[in-house]
Amino acid sequence: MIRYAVARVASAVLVLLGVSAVVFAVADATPGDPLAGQDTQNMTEEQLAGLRAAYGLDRPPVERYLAWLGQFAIGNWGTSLSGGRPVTSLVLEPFANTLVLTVAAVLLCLVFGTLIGAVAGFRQGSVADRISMGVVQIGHNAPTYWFGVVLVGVFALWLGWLPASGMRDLRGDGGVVDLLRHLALPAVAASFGSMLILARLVRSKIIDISHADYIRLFRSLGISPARIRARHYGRNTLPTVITITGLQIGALMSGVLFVEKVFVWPGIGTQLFNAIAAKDFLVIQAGVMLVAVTFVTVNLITDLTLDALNPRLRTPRRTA
Amino acid sequence: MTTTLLQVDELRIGFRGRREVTPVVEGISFHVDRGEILAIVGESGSGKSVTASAVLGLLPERSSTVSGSVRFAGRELLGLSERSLNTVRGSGITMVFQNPLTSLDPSFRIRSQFLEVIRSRRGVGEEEALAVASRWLETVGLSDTERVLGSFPHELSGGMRQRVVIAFAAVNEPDLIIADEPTTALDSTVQKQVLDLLLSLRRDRGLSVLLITHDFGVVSHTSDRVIVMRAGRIVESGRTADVLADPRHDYTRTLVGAVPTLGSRAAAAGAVVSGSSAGVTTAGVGAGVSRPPAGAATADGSGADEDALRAEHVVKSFDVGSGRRRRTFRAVDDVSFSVRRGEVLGLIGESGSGKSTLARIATGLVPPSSGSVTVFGRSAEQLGSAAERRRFRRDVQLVFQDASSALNPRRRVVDQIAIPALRLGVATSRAEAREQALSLLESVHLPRSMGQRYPHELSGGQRQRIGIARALSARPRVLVLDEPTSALDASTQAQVLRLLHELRDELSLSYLFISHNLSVVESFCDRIAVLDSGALQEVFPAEDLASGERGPVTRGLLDAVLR
Amino acid sequence: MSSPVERDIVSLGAPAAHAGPAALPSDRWWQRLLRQPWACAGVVIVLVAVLVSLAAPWLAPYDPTTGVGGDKLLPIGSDGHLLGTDDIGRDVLSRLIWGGRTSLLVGFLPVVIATVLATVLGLVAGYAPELVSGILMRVVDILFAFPTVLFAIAFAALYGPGLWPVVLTIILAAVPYLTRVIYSEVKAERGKEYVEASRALGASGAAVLFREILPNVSAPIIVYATTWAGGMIVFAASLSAVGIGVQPPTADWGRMVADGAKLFALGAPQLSLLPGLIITLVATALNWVGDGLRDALDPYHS
Amino acid sequence: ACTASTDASSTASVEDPTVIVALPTEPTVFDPNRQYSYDTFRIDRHIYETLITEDLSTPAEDGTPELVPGLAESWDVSDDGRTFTFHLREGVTFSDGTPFDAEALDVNVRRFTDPDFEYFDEESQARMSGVFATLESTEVVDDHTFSYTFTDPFLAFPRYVAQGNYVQGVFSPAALEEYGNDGLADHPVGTGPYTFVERKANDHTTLERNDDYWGDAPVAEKLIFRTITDESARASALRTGDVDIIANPPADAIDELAQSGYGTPDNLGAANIDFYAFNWANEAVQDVRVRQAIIKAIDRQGLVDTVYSGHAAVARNIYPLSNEAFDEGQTDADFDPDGARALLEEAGYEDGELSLAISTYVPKTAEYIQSNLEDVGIDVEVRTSDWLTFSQNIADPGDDVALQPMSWGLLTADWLRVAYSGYVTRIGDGGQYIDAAVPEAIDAAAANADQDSYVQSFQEANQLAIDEALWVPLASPSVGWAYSDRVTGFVSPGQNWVDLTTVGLSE
Ligand SMILES: Nc1ncnc2c1ncn2[C@@H]1O[C@H](COP(=O)(O)OP(=O)(O)OP(=O)(O)O)[C@@H](O)[C@H]1O
Ligand SMILES: Nc1ncnc2c1ncn2[C@@H]1O[C@H](COP(=O)(O)OP(=O)(O)OP(=O)(O)O)[C@@H](O)[C@H]1O
Ligand SMILES: [Mg+2]
Ligand SMILES: [Mg+2]
Repeated sequence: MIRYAVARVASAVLVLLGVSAVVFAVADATPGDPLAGQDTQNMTEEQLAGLRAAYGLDRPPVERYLAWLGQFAIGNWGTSLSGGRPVTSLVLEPFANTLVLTVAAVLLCLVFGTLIGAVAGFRQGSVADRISMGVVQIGHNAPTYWFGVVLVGVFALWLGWLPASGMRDLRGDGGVVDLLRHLALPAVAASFGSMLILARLVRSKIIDISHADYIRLFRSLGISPARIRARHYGRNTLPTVITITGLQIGALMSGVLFVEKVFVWPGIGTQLFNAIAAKDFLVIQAGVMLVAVTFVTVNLITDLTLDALNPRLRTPRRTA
Repeated sequence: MTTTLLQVDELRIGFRGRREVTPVVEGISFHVDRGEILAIVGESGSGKSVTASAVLGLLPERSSTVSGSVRFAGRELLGLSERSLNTVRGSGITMVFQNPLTSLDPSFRIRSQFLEVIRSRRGVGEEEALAVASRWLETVGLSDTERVLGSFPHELSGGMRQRVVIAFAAVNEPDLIIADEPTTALDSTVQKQVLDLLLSLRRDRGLSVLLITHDFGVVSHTSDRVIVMRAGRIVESGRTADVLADPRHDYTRTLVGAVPTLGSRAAAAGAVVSGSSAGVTTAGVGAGVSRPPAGAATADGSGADEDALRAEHVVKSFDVGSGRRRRTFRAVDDVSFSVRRGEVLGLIGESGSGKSTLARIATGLVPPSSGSVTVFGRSAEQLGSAAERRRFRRDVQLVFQDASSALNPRRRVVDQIAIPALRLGVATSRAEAREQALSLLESVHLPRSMGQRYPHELSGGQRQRIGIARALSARPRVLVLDEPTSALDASTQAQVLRLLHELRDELSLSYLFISHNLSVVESFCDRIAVLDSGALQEVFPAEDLASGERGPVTRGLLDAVLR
Repeated sequence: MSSPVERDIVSLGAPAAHAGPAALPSDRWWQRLLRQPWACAGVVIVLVAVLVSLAAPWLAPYDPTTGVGGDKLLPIGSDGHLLGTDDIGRDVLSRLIWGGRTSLLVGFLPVVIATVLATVLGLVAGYAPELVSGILMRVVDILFAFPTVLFAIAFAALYGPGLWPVVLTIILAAVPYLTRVIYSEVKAERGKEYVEASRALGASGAAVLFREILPNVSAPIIVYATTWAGGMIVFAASLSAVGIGVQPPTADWGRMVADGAKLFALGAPQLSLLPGLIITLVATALNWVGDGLRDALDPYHS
Repeated sequence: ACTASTDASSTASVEDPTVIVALPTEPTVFDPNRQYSYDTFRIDRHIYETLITEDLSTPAEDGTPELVPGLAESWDVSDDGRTFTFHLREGVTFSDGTPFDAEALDVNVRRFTDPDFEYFDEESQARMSGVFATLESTEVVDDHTFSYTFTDPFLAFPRYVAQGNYVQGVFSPAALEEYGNDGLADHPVGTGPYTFVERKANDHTTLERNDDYWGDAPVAEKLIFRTITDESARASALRTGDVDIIANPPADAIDELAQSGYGTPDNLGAANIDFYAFNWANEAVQDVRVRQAIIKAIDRQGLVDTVYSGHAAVARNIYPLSNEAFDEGQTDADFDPDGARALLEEAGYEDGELSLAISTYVPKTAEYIQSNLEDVGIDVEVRTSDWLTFSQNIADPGDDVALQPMSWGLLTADWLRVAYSGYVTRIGDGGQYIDAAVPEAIDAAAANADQDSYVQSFQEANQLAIDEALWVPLASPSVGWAYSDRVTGFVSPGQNWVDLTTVGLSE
């Protein structure tokens, strides 16, 4: 187990290298000039060439990549192509903001997705099942952008309970309550996308488990239904919940772009999107690396947890 | 005051098909008095387990229909809500299910499951509960309580799991235990221990037991009354001694007559082997293979190249426990033996002695930690090409002890058998494979219509026979059978054993036959090997089983056999 | 008294006559599917959506792509425009009828392709020796960590904006997710005894994976895939809202919602509500089909 | 709609208010020599000041904003129109305490002109070349006098000085020294009414009142600029009071906002004009008849009513309403589908024979025009992409693309020259397909050193451009604003940015 974990961590580093290379290659392969989007129409070719040289864009891609890698590894993330701000100031804080939103959304998704899935699994076809599933279905299948606009319309504009946008009240001093108020709508909008997946898979798993002999045994021994659910269903659905949650952290991180847009959340999605379109390599690389580190970490934790949870993998497998 | 504890009246159970409800229990009535042990015997598939489940309201709600009346201590149980039933379950009635191997939650260690059971009915602390658990494990003959408690279910042998479940059922001192074949995976010593436990509970606490079993030894040793079921009906009932001594109904007579008895090897074997094979088709199995030279089966001195299966210095160890409690456990310890062509080698030994592990190694499913296994000179570990591998797989087959788990839950019975046959090249077309599969079903005494079912729609004995049919469909040359008839009633068992016998004679098959049932082993096997704590104790001709000069383990097992 | 053998012969016929549900003609999965009302409703809704989309040229009363400036933002129930017109005067009903073509394509096709790919990957990775599965899953991890939008933009840049970049993007986005789900299911399944049994019965690695394990992990695959499909109609719309997907003036449900959202609070909520409801309905119907299929393939479900 | 000013007198005003403004795009960098995008200038014009500035206190209706003294109290233009001498304001210091004088200005200029200068910055040079390409020399005449000399007459220069991009806001030399060329962006120091406090990427920028400001003290204690790219989110933020002022409210929402009491001043005269530029590499549009037919085919009034919901003026030539050279009388062809068809036929295209593509990032307008063009038998494909992808391909969008939407504009008459080089010369080298008289006239106008006929000479050139149908002007949109009824002192001038020093809040 320990050896396996160490090997996994090592391979995670390789994955990150792979990601950075692929990102660089893809970004480089897409046609277009990083400078074209910058109101450079009035410049002459020499002026543009000067600008390009200033950014080091005249060097071959491999060289640029390796140079970047070396610098990145020692913490020097460079200066953005679109205007010369340090990359760190462009990506670190937005990334942290996205993490905040993602964590909030994952928590919501985890709690409600599991609950609703459980209700649907235990009470197949009941009113509670149909209603809760229905709500989640709508939340999931409604376009995020549209859903966001509606949420804002209802809770911010109509009821006036919550702010419509941003991450903090710029007039106040921005305590935790303020953050939570700003988080509420975007987190809900973001979580709906994944909640349905979790709910439906939990439902499916619970139906599977309900056929298991051990459930019948514990019922026959008079263990209370609540306890059987909490313990035996709970423990045996856990791998599913963990797998999906791990996955959805990824999905949420890459999916929040649209949520960030509607709710004006100052996150990495917007930043990345702009950087990608602007071919602002250094920002793309730094942003993607941050996201990738998160993904890889989450996947690693998921895999290790799953293995730890699988009794058959705890001791050497019979089918060694 | 009435002494009737459980009163079942006109119980009817059916399973919903697409259009109609198929009855499987057709109006049975019986009762269990306080402090009484009632045995139900009967044909495999006659509705025993279903009846037991119905009493506690544990049949699948969507697919089954139950009517009639089940009264426990004067209270009607049918139609009760899950919550009300829960007041009866656990403290009033508990149950030991027929299939102990899948009854435990695979995700929790035994300790944790045991504590849950104990503490659900008693407000005791963890410490105390643990003490209770250990005591009960010892009571059911699991002396290495530390290891058992720290194990996950899959780390225990079949018999060990069965005993854990029995301990679960008994620990909270219910009024009635419904025990569905509770000792099928137990060796005779432990079986006796467990049954004596029930008897003593009955004596000391007034426990009642509804005991479903195929084993007439168990019936006569334990029960006060017996009812005999067949095809969803009760065909006979009465005091145990009366029914056994003077069975009235034809079926009961067949059943009693089919019971092999220990020490009468020649007679029993003769009876089985000499029977005509009318009605039993071996077409799906033996077609086109010529008979081996006569006498090869029992000849003792054949050359080594005639060895069908050969194990040399086989060792298998497992890492068990976790953290500081981690240690290595030798489940099989330097075992060497061989099975000659056409020979039946019996393998007996206490529960947990390593028989199933050895069976897996012998069939090449699990590599030994050291040592080697060869089948007709080929080692499972050195199979190069796919063809070679397929050949090996065809040659040696295993009938799994845990018949249920070994069936793919999403595949209909006919395909469980047909697809491997097709894959191994035994059948050439799908239709042919299916036809063979269906006739194999008949060979193991199952109707062809069973082919359309899914595994979970079968009774325990039916599943077991599917496992046998499946292994036979490969037309193996060596067959390892791990408790192949433990869930079969005596007459079905006789049927199956006779089939195996015929196949051996016709095709010169070799068997490694694992069983707890010594009389079956004696009558069916040529030689017997005895395993104890992973090590081979002795190997001797079957005739010598009952003779005086057996080792202590064997003698222990023999002494405990219930007659 | 007769010998046991003779009596056995007698008893042989009996159980066959009794043995419970007799000769049930095996019902097919689709029969089981159609027997469930919700799944049935789902199938019908999806079918209707597909048929209407196919028949759009004959069904739609107007050209979905051209409008008349003067008739813009007509409300529902207007003369000649049953569902009104949009902000540049195009007939909403016609656009809805045509809109399914791209939306359904984008919702189904890439998900189907991704599911097949991911199933193979997940099965192999879940069953293969540690080294192979490690490498496979790390490659999947790389895909994972890659921002979907970057794919989208890259494809759009290489092949021009349109449907295909979106399809490719969705495939690449969906594969790592599905693969991981299947992978972890397979890992949980592979230790079970029936897998061992099938190996004993000579199943090759591929046979074990596809014939034995696959049916037993089909439930999460079906559920996951059908959930994705609905979401993808929406995702594609989001992509086209930033200029990567379907090109205007092509009618597309997702785009209609995105475009209409701006007018949501400004007196024309129907412009986004109608297509939004249709997407939700179709996606939900698909989920019903998914659940139904899951149950139909579940042998325990009668 | 102008409710704010009346309310201001009747309600008590908030002391030292914080005013929050939402802008539609993320500012680039607060480095006056590197920035581009007018949203950036909307913010940092409050930090950095220019030598000359525009009088933004007059509303758009009153026409082109006057040029007024900024950091220079006055300026002279030499008779040959090449040398501009600025008399700098005395007693001004940068917010870091550094005095502002001709030396400081010299550092500013040398940063983007003098390769030998320690802080010479290639990027700045490249960017500033948009205006300063013909700069010949500069001179520190004395402590408070500074002059620029250009190689050619450049009467547009003072107007450029007052405007946003490529023009110097003046930064503190000490800040450049301290933070270096790359650091200036995150540490902007100027002489303006506000000082920089913080900037959070994609979120907001905060400015604080400069208590040592030489001019009138600004009303608001703090200005916060938020980036809200999504237009309906911007409107929602205004409605919920998250922000006080929004730039570019969605056209659809303006009437609604006005009804609910928000200030929604139209400024149709702002510097922007929306038009379609031709891709001259497309064969069809190389024919002037096709270009004219396209202009005739488009119902611009309908477009303004539909797509702009009326919040724009129909544009009939390339000059936006507020441009100093704008003349209502200069119009291109009227809406005339039949005429368009006739022209197409003349050019050899039967109905449906001509097909072309529009590459765009604003699909709605494109869709509208698509249907207009299809009405006269032109088959149109619309290709939408996001802004950045779109802008990457402007110079070479592919030969089948005939039209691309543009949105830009300046208040100086020189805009015609900029537009010509930017949209005719650079996109497919259009000069070869048109009458050489047009570029000649434009060059002549640009070289005109006579103040009095300067504007007129551009108008003449513009007429030639109209005849040649060099572009398809569509609308002079309102680069509008909307603000809550608590906002006081807000004026929307005929320019893309506003002066926020007078803006406050009432209770
Ligand atoms: N879920 C089910 N659906 C349909 N038929 C079923 C189902 N469960 C059991 N049966 C059928 O009901 C009959 C009675 O089954 P039951 O398990 O009670 O048999 P049994 O008497 O316990 O047999 P055995 O001795 O083999 O365990 C069998 O024919 C079996 O095939
Ligand atoms: N995977 C495993 N991990 C740890 N211990 C194991 C494992 N499998 C088997 N054992 C242990 O090995 C011993 C032998 O088990 P095995 O199943 O071979 O017994 P058996 O002789 O078949 O018993 P029974 O008659 O009860 O079926 C048992 O003590 C069991 O706990
Ligand atoms: Mg049974
Ligand atoms: Mg065993």
